[in-house]
Amino acid sequence: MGSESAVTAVTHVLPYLVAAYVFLVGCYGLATSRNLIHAVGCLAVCQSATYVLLLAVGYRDGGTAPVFSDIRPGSRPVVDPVVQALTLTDVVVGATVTALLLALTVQIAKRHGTVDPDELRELRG
Amino acid sequence: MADAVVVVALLAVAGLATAAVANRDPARQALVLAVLGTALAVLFTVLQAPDVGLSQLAVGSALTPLLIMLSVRKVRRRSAHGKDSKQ
Amino acid sequence: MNPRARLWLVVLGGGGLAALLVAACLRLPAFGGPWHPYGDRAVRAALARHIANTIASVNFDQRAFDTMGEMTILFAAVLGCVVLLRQARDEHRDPPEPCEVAAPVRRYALVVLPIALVTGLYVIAHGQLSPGGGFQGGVVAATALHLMYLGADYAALERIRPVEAFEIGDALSASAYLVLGFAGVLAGGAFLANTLLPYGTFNTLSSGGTVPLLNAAIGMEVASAVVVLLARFLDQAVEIEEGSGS
Amino acid sequence: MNGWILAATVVLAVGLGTTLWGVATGPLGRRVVAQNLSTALVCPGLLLLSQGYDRTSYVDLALLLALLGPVGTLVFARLLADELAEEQPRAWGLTWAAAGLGAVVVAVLCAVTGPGRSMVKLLIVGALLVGGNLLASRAMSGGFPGVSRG
Amino acid sequence: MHRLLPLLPAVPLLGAGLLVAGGRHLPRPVAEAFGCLAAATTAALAIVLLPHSSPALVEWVGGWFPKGGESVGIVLIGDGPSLGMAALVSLLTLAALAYSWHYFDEPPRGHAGTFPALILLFQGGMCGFAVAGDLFNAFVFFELMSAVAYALTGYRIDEAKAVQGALSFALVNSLGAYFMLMGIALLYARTGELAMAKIAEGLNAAAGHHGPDALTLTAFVLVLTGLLVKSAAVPFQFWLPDAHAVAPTPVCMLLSGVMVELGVYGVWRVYGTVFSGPGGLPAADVTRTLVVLGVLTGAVGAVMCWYQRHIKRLLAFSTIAHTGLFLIAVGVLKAEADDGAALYILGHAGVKAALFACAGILLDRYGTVDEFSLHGRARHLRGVGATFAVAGLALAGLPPFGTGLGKAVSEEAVGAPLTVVYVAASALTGAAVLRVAARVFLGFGPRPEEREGEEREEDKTSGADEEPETRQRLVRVPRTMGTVPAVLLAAALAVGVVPGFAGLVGHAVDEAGTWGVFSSVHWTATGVLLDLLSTLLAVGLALVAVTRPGLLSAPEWALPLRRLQSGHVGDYVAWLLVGTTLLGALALPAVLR
Repeated sequence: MGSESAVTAVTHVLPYLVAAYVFLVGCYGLATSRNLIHAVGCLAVCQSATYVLLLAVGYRDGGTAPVFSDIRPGSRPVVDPVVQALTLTDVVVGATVTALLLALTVQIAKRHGTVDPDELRELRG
Repeated sequence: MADAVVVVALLAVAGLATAAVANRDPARQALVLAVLGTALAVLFTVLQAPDVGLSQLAVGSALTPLLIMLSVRKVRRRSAHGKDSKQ
Repeated sequence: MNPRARLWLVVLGGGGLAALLVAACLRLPAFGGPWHPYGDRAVRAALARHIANTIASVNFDQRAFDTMGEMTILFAAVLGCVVLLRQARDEHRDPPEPCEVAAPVRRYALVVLPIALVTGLYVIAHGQLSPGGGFQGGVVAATALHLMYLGADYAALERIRPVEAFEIGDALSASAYLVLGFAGVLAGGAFLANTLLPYGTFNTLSSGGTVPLLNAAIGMEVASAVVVLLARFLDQAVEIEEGSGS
Repeated sequence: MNGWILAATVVLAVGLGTTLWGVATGPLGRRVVAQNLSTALVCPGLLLLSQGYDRTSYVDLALLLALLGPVGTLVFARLLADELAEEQPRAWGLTWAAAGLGAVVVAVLCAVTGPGRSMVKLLIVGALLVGGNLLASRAMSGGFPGVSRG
Repeated sequence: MHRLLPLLPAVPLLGAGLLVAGGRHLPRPVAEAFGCLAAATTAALAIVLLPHSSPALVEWVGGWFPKGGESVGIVLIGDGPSLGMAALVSLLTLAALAYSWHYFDEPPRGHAGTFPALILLFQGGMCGFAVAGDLFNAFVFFELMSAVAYALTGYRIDEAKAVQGALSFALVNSLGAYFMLMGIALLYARTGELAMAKIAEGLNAAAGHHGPDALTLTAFVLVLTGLLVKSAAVPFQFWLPDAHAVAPTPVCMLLSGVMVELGVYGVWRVYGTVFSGPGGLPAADVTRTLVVLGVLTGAVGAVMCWYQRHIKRLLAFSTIAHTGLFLIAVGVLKAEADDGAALYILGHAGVKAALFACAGILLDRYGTVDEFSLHGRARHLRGVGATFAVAGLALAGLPPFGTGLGKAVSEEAVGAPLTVVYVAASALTGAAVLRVAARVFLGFGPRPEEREGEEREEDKTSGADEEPETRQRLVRVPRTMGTVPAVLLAAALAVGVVPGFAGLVGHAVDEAGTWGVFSSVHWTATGVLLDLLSTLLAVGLALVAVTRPGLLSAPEWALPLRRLQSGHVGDYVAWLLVGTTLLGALALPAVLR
């Protein structure tokens, strides 16, 4: 196996591995966070992993966007439009959920006087 | 070799994601998240998804940082307010 | 649980998850592969309906039902934020002091505001032709209004932004999307069927049947929703104070 | 692979690399500068990519970034005004270098595309990018003097 | 008729949109009546469609009917279970709206339509999830119902516990949803399709003779994680008591009554449609995974339920215990067990919603839901007390309630060893409710004493100082609030007694299932005896607990279990990761063969 095929093998899975890594990093940050706003940010990181995975799945070598305002249909190979639509949905969902979570965090800061999950001493048992 | 730019964008996203998790102060994290949004937009462009790139730019570079920074400001102002009243 | 125990759990659980994900990644089709059956069908379907931007066709025609759900999530989240960030019983409003802004920043904001607004509308209008659409353009247009806050102060922003009107606009445009869906059923076809209007000429603003209408409804919905969302957060960050007054 | 994409790769690698390093470490002021630079460096990269892929419609991305990037920086400058007032972050050398890069890229692309609608769009992007970038730097180093609350 | 399927989510969503647009200028009764109307229309629609669901209604939204077997659109499935779930959701929504009629304090002022609009959005999300036949579309509606549920849970922003519970709920469930989305992306990469039936075909084609591989396993685990987080299976369950104990009562009725069960329904639907073929997961491995989790869930839920004194929290844990029982029934992959689970879910929804409604009345009348401090205080609320006690008996499985029938049918299907779990979990949760009824409404037994010595962390969730949800404390119970639980209980009874109903449900579930078997569903002597056994056990336990409190107080070994419920969102996320790993480990033999 030459070094060139090793490189190809890496580029064949690298995007997926990056998505997996970003997802895991986000989960780690969420579990160990000491600040709820930071935790919400980590959740956003987790979500960006889903964007990367979806778009990586839909990519086609040498393809271009399936948008035919400036190219003739059929003149070039195109990538998968469906994953792009899914990701678009996902981006909007992510932004709105982030807003909701931040709204709850603001209220927690008001009612508990802290946003450190270690100091939230209710709801035990 | 055409993949070089994809690899660059992927590594940038991975690095920025790590930085976003590692920076525990929310204001600093918001800065990293803003740059992460830009890097994701680049990645989406090189993956030939300009539509997604546009929405990521719109959401990631101004909206999300603004929301986070407003929350940070509210939370900080609260704690500052609390300290004042204790004194 | 103490942080140490939690870290062990994270290592255990994360390790397992990492193993699963890596094993799955190695079995995925190679990155950049040529096999995208659904994608190829979607491109053909978009061209058949004279829509230049396939993503817009998937979003507003082929999978318009997903977009309906997504739009409703945005609508629900805004309604949720209105509820969650309302003025609590023990709070009062305290109008913020005017703020000084350096002259160049003020000029920049005032110049860029109209440009950003026009760009937002342009991105919405060209949704079914070039990259962009209701979501992207709506966010840009809404963000543009908030240049008023950056270039002047909160009072200036409040003058150009009647939140109530935007709340109603948000609800009305969300309803408009749904009504367009119902129109398909009333016309004897399927829900959200794109068969009511002619498909027009390829690569023009009026092409694609109901796609431009749904796109416009989404654009208005997103713009209003983002304005209301930011208004609630700005209220909290700038205006609403705790205690019964100081 | 063509020269444009190669150039974009280099610009993006350098740009994202330096901003990653800048935004993740050091004092707050430096991080805001890095965030501002990310716009200034990535935007030319996007323009080059659009040329490299031979897709004029991709220019919209650069337009949006040139428009919203500085707005994002202004948000940080406004809401972190108290912290930044102590640091007065300045990096005029870097800022001008980035602005110069943007100007050069826009000029080269204009020369390649020739007169027409695309050229107007490119010029708008260039103006927004350079103007926004310089202005945002100005705002960071004291554009919001009297922000206590509001 | 299939044309009407998309209206199930669309009608309530449009109702919500119009309510928000016009609600500002409407007086409250009009806004509430409009909300009820929209919910009732949807319910009527679902009920009208139900008789036509054999064979299943199939609708391609936007008229994208498949050409040559392939389509670019979204498919909706209207079979018995999906329409039944939609009908259940809609009827319970109607009950929740009726319960909150006029008395429920609904800020913000001047926005009369806000609360009914949120409830309608919740209904729309759940109906959409029920009829989804496309995996990504299911995810979208899953997110919709989650997002609305977060906002509704944190509705009372003046309460510290409410906002904290809502945030734990939101963070854990959002993360769960992203797990599901990762799984969907993997499935799309493998099969290039999103419709569930097409994904199954793709998996079968890809697997050939080799059976599932690591990718199928991971996708299965990830999708299942998202659904199990929603259905609060151990170890994903921590968010549920935190959220259900603090949410407004009408919302609790919906959360416990249907939302959690929709998670189980999702597991049934996704396994049955996507992973049950030769390219999916072998039955033995799925059974192992789901039954182990189900048994754990039932045990943990029942034990934790017994040791609560916060009444709403107690009910929340009993929901966890019953979800465990549903999971076991779904997990054994038998037609008869599916029928049992369906009946059990129907009966449980009525009973649990009635119990929450009664707890809400206590809260609004006395400003507390603490079993200890309420001791004997609610003697004169005879109607509410009777409803609460009967609902407790029904929860334990008293024949002829629908819960009893569902339990009996499930027990018969799952076999002897697992029957023990059913009897124990239903007896223990029923006993906890009966104990509360005896103490609060009858004043039986000695007044429970606060624990001596140092105050434990666990005592902070006593429920002693909660804000009533009405504008002022109720002096007498309004007719709407009193009637709703009684009607719900009657509905749960009807599930068990109306002749032929159980058979209809069973037939519809079997037809939609993948087993190709039709079983007959009816009361059997063994089933009735087992039901009576668990009811008697429940009554006995409750009596002992009330008269001799020392005998059954929390032993030391139960404390660590209670400590795990730490209220710390980081812990919950860590458990989520462990749970995913556990799922992977339990299903691993599928790929080793």
